[in-house]
Amino acid sequence: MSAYVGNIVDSVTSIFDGMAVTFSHFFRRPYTVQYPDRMPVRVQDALPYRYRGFLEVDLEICTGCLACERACPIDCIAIDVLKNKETKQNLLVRFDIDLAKCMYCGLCSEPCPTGSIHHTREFEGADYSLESMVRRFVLDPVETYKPKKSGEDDPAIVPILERGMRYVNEFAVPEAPPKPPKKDAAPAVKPAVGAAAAEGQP
Amino acid sequence: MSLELEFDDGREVFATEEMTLNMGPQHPSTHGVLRFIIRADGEVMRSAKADVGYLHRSIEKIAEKVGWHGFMPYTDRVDYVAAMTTNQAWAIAAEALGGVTVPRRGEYCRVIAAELGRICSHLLAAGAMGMDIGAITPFTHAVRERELINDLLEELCGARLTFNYMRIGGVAWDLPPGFDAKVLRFLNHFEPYVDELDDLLSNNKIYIERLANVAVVSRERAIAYCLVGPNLRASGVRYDIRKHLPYSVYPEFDFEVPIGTGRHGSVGDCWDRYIVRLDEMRQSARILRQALEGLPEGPVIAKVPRNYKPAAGEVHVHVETPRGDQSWYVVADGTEYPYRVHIRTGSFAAMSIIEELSRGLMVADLVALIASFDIVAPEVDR
Amino acid sequence: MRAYLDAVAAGYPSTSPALVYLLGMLAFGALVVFVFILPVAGITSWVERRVWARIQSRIGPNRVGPGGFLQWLADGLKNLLKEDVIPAAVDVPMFRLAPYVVVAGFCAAFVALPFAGSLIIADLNIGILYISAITSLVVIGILMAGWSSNNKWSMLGGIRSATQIICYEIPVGLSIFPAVLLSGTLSMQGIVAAQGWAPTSWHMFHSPFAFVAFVMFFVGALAEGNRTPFDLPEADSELVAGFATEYSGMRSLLFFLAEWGNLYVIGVLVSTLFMGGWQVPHFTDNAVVLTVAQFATMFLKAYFWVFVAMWVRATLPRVRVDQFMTLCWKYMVPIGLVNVIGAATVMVLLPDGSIVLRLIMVTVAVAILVQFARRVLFHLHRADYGRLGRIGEGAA
Amino acid sequence: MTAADAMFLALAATAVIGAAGVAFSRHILYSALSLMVALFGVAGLFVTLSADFVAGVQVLIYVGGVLVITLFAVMLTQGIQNVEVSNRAVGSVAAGLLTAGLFVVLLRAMSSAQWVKPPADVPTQTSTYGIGNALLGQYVLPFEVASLVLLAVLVGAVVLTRKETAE
Amino acid sequence: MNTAAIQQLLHERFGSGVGPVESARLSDAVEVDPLSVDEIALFLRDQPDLAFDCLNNLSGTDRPARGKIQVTYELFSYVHRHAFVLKVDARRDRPQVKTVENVWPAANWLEREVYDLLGVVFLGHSDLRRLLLPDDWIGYPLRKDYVEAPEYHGISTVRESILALPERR
Amino acid sequence: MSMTTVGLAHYLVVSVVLLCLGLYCVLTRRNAIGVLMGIELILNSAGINFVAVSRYGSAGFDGQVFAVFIIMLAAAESAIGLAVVLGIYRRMRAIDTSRLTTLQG
Amino acid sequence: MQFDYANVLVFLGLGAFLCALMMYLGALLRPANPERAKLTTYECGIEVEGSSWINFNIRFYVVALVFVIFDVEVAFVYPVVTVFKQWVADGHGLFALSEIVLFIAILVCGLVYVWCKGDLDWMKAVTPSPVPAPSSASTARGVAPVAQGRADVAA
Amino acid sequence: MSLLNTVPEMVLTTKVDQLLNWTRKSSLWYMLFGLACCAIEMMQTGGPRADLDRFGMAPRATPRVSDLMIVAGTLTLKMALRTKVLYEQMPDPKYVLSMGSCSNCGGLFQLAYSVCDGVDKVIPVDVYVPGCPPRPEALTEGLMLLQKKMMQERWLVREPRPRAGAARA
Ligand code: SF4
Ligand code: SF4
Ligand code: SF4
Repeated sequence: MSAYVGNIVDSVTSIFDGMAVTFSHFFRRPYTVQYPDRMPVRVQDALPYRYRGFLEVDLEICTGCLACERACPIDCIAIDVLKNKETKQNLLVRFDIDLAKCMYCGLCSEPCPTGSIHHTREFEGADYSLESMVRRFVLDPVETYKPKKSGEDDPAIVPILERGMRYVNEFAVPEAPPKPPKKDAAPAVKPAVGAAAAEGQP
Repeated sequence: MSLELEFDDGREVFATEEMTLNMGPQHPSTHGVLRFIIRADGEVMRSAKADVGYLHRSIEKIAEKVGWHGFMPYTDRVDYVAAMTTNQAWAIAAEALGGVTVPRRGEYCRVIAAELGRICSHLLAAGAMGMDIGAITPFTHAVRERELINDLLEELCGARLTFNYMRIGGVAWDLPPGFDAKVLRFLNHFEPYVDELDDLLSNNKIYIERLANVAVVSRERAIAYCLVGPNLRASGVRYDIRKHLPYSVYPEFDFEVPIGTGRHGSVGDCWDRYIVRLDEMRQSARILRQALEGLPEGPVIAKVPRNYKPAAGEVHVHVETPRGDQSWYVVADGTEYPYRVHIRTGSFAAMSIIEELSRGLMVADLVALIASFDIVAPEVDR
Repeated sequence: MRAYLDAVAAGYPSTSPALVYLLGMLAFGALVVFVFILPVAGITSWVERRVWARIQSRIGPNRVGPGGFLQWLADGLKNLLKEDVIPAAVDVPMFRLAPYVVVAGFCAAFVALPFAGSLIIADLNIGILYISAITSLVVIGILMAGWSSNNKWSMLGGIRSATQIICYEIPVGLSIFPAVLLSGTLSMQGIVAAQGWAPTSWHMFHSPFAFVAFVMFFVGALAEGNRTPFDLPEADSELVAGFATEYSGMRSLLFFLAEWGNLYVIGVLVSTLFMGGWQVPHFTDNAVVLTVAQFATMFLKAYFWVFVAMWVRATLPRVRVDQFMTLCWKYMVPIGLVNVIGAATVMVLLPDGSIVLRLIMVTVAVAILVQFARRVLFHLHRADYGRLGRIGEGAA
Repeated sequence: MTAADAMFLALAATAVIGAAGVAFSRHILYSALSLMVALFGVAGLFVTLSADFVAGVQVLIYVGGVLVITLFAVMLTQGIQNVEVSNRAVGSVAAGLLTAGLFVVLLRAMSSAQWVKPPADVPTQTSTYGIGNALLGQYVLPFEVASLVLLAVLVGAVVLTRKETAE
Repeated sequence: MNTAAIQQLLHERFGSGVGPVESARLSDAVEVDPLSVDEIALFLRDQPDLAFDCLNNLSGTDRPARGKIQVTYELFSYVHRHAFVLKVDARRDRPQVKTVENVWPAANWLEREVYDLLGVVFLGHSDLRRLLLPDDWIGYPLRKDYVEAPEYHGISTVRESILALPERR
Repeated sequence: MSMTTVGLAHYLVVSVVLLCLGLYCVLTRRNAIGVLMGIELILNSAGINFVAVSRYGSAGFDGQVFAVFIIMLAAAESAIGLAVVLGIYRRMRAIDTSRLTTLQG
Repeated sequence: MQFDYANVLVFLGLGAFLCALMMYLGALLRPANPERAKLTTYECGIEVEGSSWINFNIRFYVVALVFVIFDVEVAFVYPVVTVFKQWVADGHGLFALSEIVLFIAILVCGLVYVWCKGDLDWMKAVTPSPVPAPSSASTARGVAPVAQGRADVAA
Repeated sequence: MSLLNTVPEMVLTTKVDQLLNWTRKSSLWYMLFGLACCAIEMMQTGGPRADLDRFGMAPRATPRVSDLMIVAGTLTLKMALRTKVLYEQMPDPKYVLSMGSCSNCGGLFQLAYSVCDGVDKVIPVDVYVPGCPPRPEALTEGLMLLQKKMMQERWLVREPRPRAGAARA
């Protein structure tokens, strides 16, 4: 008999508490991000720097070393490099990436010496056909980039290379860590973070 | 198919006819593509035979084709719910064969990532458990918490699910600036959430009634069927690879290994399996706090040639994934490609016991049973 | 309504009154069915999705029309456009007929629902008995649907559903008795009239037995309406979509229509039997205003229970098939029987009722509510989600 | 013809058509569903006889109870759904003749009995009260006995069904 | 107990059916006769000081160079918390190994998997069917010389890379 | 029988029709469940009789009470009947009344 | 009164009409491509084996039987509780009460009987102990491991 | 009986068409058809963060009431045949959205022997969403694209172009 009553009491109290939990959600903010249109910022802009979205190639700084093509485990990068007989320059005649097949693993951008091939924070690429998902970066053959010993000075390329190197620097380097993580960097970007963390202590 | 006994004179004795039901491969509660061929007498099952392989993606064979580095993203797909630990297992195996030592900071990064992944996975398991029992809200709440972890991991490695974070020799990216503060903030939020989940779901009488005493796995059966991880611990075996066969830097952390106690029924029932996971989330949070505190400085990855060619040898690696001891058997023959990779996963073992456990359960219990084992289809099929 | 039609008939002495009645009834009925039942059922589906979403930290349908309000219309029209698949293996006549039976059975329940003092289609003498009787049509319809689909999930779902509905008819019937005892009539208007607008004069606060009956009625009604925690027939995670698995497009929507509409019926019944129905203080002599107020009161009370049902659905897990049997036969039926006797005994002991008892009951109810509010605050305090950043907020 | 007559005719037709469906359907489930129609017709007839409570009970018990268990029983004993109408014991022709004979005899007896009386006043009070008072007053013994009968039936039916499960 | 000691024990008990300790780098194993592996397994499980109550892993490796398919058993004892690796070599053209399903139920599926992917027949197995691949699959994919069939039930298994398609932009 | 106002006779005719159809059903059905349904029809016709006669005879409620009792009996009868049917069925796997006789003893 | 009930008919009709209207409107607008494959029975993507028109578990039936009896009881009690208030007012409350109690008490005996005999349990095994009841010979073999599992728990 | 594609082009009918298309796009019920990793993202898309319910998209358990099949994950050959069955059991008008590299073209599992390289080998696909897995927003974007496609379809208006359902066959 006591088990009988106990069951009833248990049910009632536990359901009561569960209902209180769910009811409290009426007073909490929904967590939804209203994606396409009702957002304070574009999703792309809110994504972290390391986000592995669609691949992009800055042909200006691609050395044509094929490291990325070799690194890709599933061959979804196709690069054709021709040697220009006259100028002794390498010509990039084809740089295609199959975004439909790519697994966004980032293995290709890791060995890239200049950060030419890199993941963007772009992810919107739905389409009605697969063919349109091949990104063909080389429209007209371009010369490959040759790193200069003295450092880059072409003002058109400097910012691109800087971006590329910043990307490369994100990857962990075995011998010397790129830079010790700046503890104070976070509040600079997001002032809310530190304060909220302090507040968040129960 | 009917089960009919016959009288001597050929007349048949009444028996309710047996119904053969197919649950899956497309079924809301089979957690991916599993199929159960249920022979049921009304609501009570005579047996539920599992038919797996609907997600057999030949990952083991691919390993022989893509090389040591290139296989890393595939390990993400072995157990996509907690890719970090599988990453880690592969990294450990390859490192062992190639004699690479991971820098301490790298190990810490791995632990942080892996424990976040473990919480992520257990959240899904607990939520899915609720959903299969019919409570959808805990599931969405769990998904919400997962999103927070996904955000963290995304910041760490750029992907939400298929992390490909670890590399042979360490990890690919150091912790981003301010990451530890964010993790702490998350933990401060998360630990009360687990308590809330208790109030919402675990202590609910209906929920307990649905799970307690259902599909009890005894200690001996669990071991004989090679159940691992939370499923094994729920049966009362205190065994956790992180503690008892330690790898990485786990010995430096202080944490407990929760086991099933049979609080509402017998040891090893569905409810125990559920609550063990909840407790493990708390322990993971504990490890995370310690790891963030003791995070050493230094590089996160060792120097490993791009053309990685470990010498011939074979290795058995055990890693505690959220679904338990994942046992890797890796054979190297001195080339750039692994010679053989075999993964015995937690879900695989759990899946094989279901047929035996299902006898005499009800159809609804089967759903609870699958959920309580936290079976992830590709882990079974690879 | 009868009175109104009488008046109309008197206005047209040349036509046969029967014709007037018939046309009047058809007009009223069509009005109720198409202007009330359909939208209410539809809107209920929208509200349910919104409520549900809110509980789950989501937003829910908010794009289709203002605030997503037209979602139900879109769903309905969309399903008109869906192909009507009648699988080859089904028993065609029965497969087609089943939704008719279910919807007809559910619509018929509206005949006896008191919306306001003068708004009732027909105040049947056996009102509440009629409603419990006519809903058995739904059982038959569900059995037909489940069987005729020739699908194992449908079959299991149909039989589970039927078993469940019929079983819970017993505790529901038993928990109706205290209300009937107190009112001394089966007529719905009679039951409402036996209560007052003030909570102290509601049946649910008459005695502890009445209160238990009230709780039981609600639980039992949820079970009869196949609502969580008793939604076994449609248990997605087990039975795919239960008896409606093979139904596509409009046909399946008709079942859902009945389900959502039924929710409202449950709400009205709970309010009528235990919460004073449409009773409002007699604040004006204007009959129209009074009727509107009564209607609004009733609607809100009923909708409150609809809301509670949604809320329960978002909270609780589902019971298992043997557990709902246990719950029904081992808990609710015995308690219901005791309850009937208890309520009758209280009536014999206190023939005129006791205001003290009623006040105590009200106080207890208030105490429960206060405790509930405290728990809600506790949960809110424990997990403060407002502090967590979301994507797009403050990110670089 | 008054509205009441029309109503009566409609309901009577419903009842008779339903009953005919029960008798002549080839499929036992269709018989059961026809039975539902017939039961509703009869319930309607009860209403026209001012016996609304009886009508309610008719629907509640017959449709909600008896018919459901009948359907259950039919579904429980599938595989014999299609029963030929021919019966080795009594062929349909013989049965038809027999029943037709009975029908004629009964009609004759009825019309010769001359017992049709003018209708009494329609009771103003709902029949529920009348039946309730009767059950507590005049028929209190049958009322209690009914409960005993139900008890017996409950035990008996359950025992009869249970044997199988024990096997 | 380490591998050598266990090998000693086994050798004492089963004699020639048990090979010497076979040391690959990082892992020691004992090779035994494929047709008596079940008895050895039973012994390993029931001997109190061994008590290998758990078959942790069972995998097959195709070694065409040696004409063998090697089946590897990794055992673990929850009682003593020690592990042991057992290996059997089956002939590649007619791979047959005794089942250990009766010793460790976990072997049921693991053996089915090996059968499915490598074609090793486990004698005495209660339900030796394909596990992962469809029943009508041809060939054993984890063998080194496996070639993919061009189509399965009318679904071709090769896909042109769209990178190779002519320019369409 | 005039068609102008509905009287007792009309009800009795309906009742007789139902009775005959029920009887026909009982006689011809080989399926025991069908037979039970026939019996239910017969009981229903009896119910109509009771109510009609009491309605047109006296103003009391005796007929209605009887009708309620009949409904109760019908329910009881079908409960027992169906249980028996199931009992037979489990012996023979077919509810065929014509085979009942052959299996006596 | 009959007018009131005519409304019931009207509503039943309107309900059916509602369905018919919906289906008709749909028929105007919806496509119809019944293909053979589309009309196969859904079973989670697997080709169906056998018809589902087979016998289901008798458990449901037992429950339905119990239900019918109680349904009748409820029907009987309805008129009695309706007049109860009147009887109380007339001062015969105690008598009426005792009648009701007696009536219910007799039926409670039935309930107690089926309860004790376990007819209300779905499976006698699930709730208290995990051993499934062998409902036919074929499961007897299957029971063993689970039973063994339970023994282990006890040990 | 059907008015489909019977009415000559008029302003009114075009408007009605738009209305009908609007209802269809606003109530896109998708079948729960998670295959692999992408299924998790699909789930999260239905979850609190992305909340597909906002657009009236709700998951359904059975194909009979679904408008859309989101093929989320790796389609193995074993599953491909089932997928076809399920697709065929959906009532018209029906759509298929291929989510993720695997179902687009096999993706990283083109190397595998047991994977069907692309769901379009078995069923017609309306929209492809790249990603591995596509993040919830990407899936949402794909669904928006599908909605765009739905808005362009004709119902009442007679037009030479066959309807989408037929065209895809
Ligand atoms: S991200 Fe990975 S799959 Fe994609 S191109 Fe780069 S290496 Fe290849
Ligand atoms: S993108 Fe980078 S890795 Fe690839 S070819 Fe150019 S420079 Fe080399
Ligand atoms: S596309 Fe990528 S994430 Fe999606 S199922 Fe395939 S491997 Fe998994």
